Amino acid sequence: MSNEQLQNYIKELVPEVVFEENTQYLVAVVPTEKIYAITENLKKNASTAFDYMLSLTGVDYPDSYAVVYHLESTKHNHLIVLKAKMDKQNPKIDSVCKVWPAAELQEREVFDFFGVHFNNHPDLRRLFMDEEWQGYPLRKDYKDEINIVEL
Amino acid sequence: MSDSKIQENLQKEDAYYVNMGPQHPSTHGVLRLRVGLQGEKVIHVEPHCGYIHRGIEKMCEKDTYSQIIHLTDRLDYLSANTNNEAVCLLVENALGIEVPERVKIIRTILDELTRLASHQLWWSVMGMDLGALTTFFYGLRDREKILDIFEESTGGRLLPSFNTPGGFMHDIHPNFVPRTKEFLAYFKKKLPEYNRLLTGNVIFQQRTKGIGILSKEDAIAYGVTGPSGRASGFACDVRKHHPYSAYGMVDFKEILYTEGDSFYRYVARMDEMWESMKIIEQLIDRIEDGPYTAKMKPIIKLPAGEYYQRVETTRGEFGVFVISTGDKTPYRMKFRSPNFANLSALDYMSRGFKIADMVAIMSSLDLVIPDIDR
Amino acid sequence: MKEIIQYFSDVFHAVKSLLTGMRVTGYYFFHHKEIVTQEYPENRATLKMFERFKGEVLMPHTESNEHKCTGCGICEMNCPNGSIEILTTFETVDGKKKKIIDKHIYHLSMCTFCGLCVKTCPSDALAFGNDFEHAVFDRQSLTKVLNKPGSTLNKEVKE
Amino acid sequence: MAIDIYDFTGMTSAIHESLSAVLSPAATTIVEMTIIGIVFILFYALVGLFLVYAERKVCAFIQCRLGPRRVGPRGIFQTIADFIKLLMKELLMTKNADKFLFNLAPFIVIIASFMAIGAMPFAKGLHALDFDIGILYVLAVSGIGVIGILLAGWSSNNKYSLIGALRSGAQIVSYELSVGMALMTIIIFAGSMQLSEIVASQANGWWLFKGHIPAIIAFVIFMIASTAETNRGPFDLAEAESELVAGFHTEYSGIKFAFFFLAEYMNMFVVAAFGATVFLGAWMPFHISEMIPYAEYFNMGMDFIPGFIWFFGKTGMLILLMMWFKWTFPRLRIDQLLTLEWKYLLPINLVNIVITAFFVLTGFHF
Amino acid sequence: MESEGLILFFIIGAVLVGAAVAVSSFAPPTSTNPQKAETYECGIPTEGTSWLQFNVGYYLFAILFLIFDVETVFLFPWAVVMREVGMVAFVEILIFLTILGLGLIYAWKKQALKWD
Repeated sequence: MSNEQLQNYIKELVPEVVFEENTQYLVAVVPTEKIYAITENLKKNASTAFDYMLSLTGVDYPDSYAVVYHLESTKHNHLIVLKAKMDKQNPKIDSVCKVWPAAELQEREVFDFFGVHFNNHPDLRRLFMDEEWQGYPLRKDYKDEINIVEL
Repeated sequence: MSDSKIQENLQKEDAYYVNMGPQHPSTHGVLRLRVGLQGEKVIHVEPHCGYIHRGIEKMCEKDTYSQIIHLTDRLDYLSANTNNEAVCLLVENALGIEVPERVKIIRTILDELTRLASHQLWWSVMGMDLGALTTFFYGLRDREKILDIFEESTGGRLLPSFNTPGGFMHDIHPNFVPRTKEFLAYFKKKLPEYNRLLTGNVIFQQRTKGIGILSKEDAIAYGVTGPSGRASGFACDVRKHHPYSAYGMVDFKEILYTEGDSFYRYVARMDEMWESMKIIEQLIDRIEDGPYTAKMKPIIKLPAGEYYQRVETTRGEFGVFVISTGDKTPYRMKFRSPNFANLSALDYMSRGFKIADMVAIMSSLDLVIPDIDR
Repeated sequence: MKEIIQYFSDVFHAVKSLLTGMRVTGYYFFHHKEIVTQEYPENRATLKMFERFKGEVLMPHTESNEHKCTGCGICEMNCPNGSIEILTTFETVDGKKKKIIDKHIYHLSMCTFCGLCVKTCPSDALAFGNDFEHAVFDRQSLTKVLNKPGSTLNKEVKE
Repeated sequence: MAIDIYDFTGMTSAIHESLSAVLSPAATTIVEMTIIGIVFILFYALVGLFLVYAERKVCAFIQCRLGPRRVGPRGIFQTIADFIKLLMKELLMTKNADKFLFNLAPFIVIIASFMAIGAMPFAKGLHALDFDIGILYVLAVSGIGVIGILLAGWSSNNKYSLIGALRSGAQIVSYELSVGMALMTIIIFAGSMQLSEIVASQANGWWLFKGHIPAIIAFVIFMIASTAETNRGPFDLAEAESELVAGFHTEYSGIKFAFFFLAEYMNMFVVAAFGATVFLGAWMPFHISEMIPYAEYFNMGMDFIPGFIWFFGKTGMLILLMMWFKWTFPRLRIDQLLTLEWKYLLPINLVNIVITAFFVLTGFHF
Repeated sequence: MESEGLILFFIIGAVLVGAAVAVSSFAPPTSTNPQKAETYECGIPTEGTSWLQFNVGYYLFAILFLIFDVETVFLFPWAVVMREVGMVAFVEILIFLTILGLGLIYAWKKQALKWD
């Protein structure tokens, strides 16, 4: 599918979706509460078949936290970027582990660094930091006087 | 709960847990695996990462793009040059800079040399993990020659930090071409020896064939890329499907197998070494005189936006994701590391096999721990 | 019957593959010319590093104890780890106050040999040295002052 | 026939007679025992030190390295330096270990190898323990060593050690059979289990050559099985360092570790010496058939070489072979190890015994 | 010099180890640290007991070994006298080994030799 066809397909699937302009790949900002349904559909549907998740990234935007999914189809060779934004007070999103098992560790990483809570995740614990670690290091407002040395 | 789930939980209760790592000879670094065993049988593997987590992504947020290069060296230290290149390509693409063809060719040659060196080390260590200690020395002996090439041209053996946005730090050494040719001639004689010593060995084959089978669907779902993914039939070679640098100019084969067991992950890497040599041979005579870098501003500022650059490192697809606000430092930088995705499949692959097989599976995945922890 | 033939051919191939491997190792056992290791501390006299080897950052001085560092601070700014600190003083030449280098402090313990300081130096005052034997008992002694005491700025360097 | 120009029988009996001339029989025995004890301790230490050095050199040459070179000329004193270092290391014990068994294990391992070494015929007349069931004795005593390994693994209270110990148990239990059966072919040929008689029966040719194909098969099986019995690579599953860190001796430190290490080498010596005795005629020189012209001169030349040199030469060759195995092959997995024994070595061995018996019956051997 | 020799070798073995351990228990410098007495499990405190129940796979082989080892004991005396007794011994052992071999084949077919 070309980017336009993809755009139309997703627009049909979820009317609320917003597409960013002038981007490298097709970027769709999707409603957070529907992320599981959308991803599942995108994977199962034979005409999209996004079976390969390149990366799952957490981002701390000035106004919101976001999870960015880079998806590729090995069958059709098209690539799409999904973006789900959450408010800063209580970041919560559905886990996509059931769609791509690769997401399990990556979601743990995002939880570890951004404090984004993934619903239905089988084992949501800190991955890199200690279990007792306070705070979420990759947030922009994270302060650590001991370990982060400002040059 | 489904029946299989109950069964699994019962097994977990029955199991006893052994920690492999952080200080263990076969984890090649400081990865901790909590292995649930029943007798010798592995029923559950739980990776615990973070023992060498250095917060590189956080550090990148306050470094300029030229400074980030030296951090990417330290992700997957065995494909340092390729990691450097990923950031450089991202910056060049974002700024719309066309680098000279000479730079592209040299980058590709260095990439393939890195790949060869890394595969040699992997071969050495794979043999060692299976108990054949001699392979370790043979592999390192040959790798030394590549490191010499790197040292002579870039000044660094393992971590060259040679690429910069636009080109290179400085020009390659005049000895680069003859030395590389000499190495190729040498290694073509040594690679069959590897096969005689290890590949054909009946014990080795028994230890790896049919062990840790990963189907194509699972490989894609877990995002297992690189030779490990291609041994399962997952056509994921970025060099082939999204050519960068000079890969569009050369003819090479994407190694694909469908068996997906430890042995074919091994064979895929061995075949890749031949392909790498083929690529270098095609390019080595095409290095012409010319500038070693494109014209760059002293301070690089990426236009605001989000960029993603993928390259093929030795272990799979390496991705750099940058969100720029137009500043000289990135707003957010994320590295999609191949080892992290490969590690996630380890539990699935090693269930039901023996503890010795788990070691074989792990070394056939060729994990580099700093790349996982970042 | 077929199974029995298979059984013995398995044994035969197994033994053959083992002997092939033993031939490789046996070859090296008898050919001592193939030995590649060096006896490191003893071969110091003959050990030669490649000229570009990044062992440490140096500031080359001429015979008349002149260096090229103007104290501009570009290397300090470019260093990703803060391994370089530049302390400047003022010197009065011809009645004009002029900024010159006082101490070019280099923390070898923090250096990652990325080469940015050498590359970006506008007056080529820095270079890489080949020395790699940096082991010391005291971490403090890895902090070095690169400009030698009493050294002056080379006249040829433009401000 | 071997000419007895290097017969030690005279020497030993002379010592015995001169001692009993001045001492009472009981005192004579005690003095003799002391002499034998001191000689064997020295011999044991010397062989141990040499083997460790040899292994390091052999593996270095195989791996394109130089090996130890610093201590003494060509590093020959390296193992002595290592021994002193290990002696000066603190002995550690984990707090959960079974203290008595933990300390007992190195004793058992060393004593087992010591008792086996006593039965080796080093040269004519140099044979400390010559039982009429010599082969059975060596088999039995070398089997005791595994108890030490099992105890060491179990008493450490460490999971790696336990897995290693149990692996070693399964391994020895299996390979003991093959060693015994491989030796049985030679017992059938020689018609005796006394080591001195087996050696004597090889005066005009070693069983490896005299015994035809069955003896060669038995020899190959013996080498494989005994390598496995000594826990050496490629059968070093009990201490598989890539899986179990150090297996059964993970928790041992200092001199206690050194004894496990030493026992492995001494067991290797025992096995090689045993193989040399049974298959290659111990101190019997190499003779060629009288049919070949000038054979008698060649044979006389061979006789001129002292018996103990023959013995140590043969043993050394077998040890080299075992080292060569170790530094070439990857390690087997536990189930493959047992498959090799039960599906390959054991059936082949059973058939081989029948063939041997048939050969002996028909006189179809030299 | 038969049974007393056995005792002798037993004693010298014990003396060698005992002496070395004795020297090593007072000669080296010591330092006390509770960490040193921890069980080694790659730097992580071990979970649960290490004296645990183990897979039955090992025991099956131990039983098989027992069977075959007893047979070997029968074979050794036969092997010694084989040459003297002649044909009778050969036929007898043929029958004996056939039964033994059938037992092995039975175990093989029953997957008893397959490790799980």
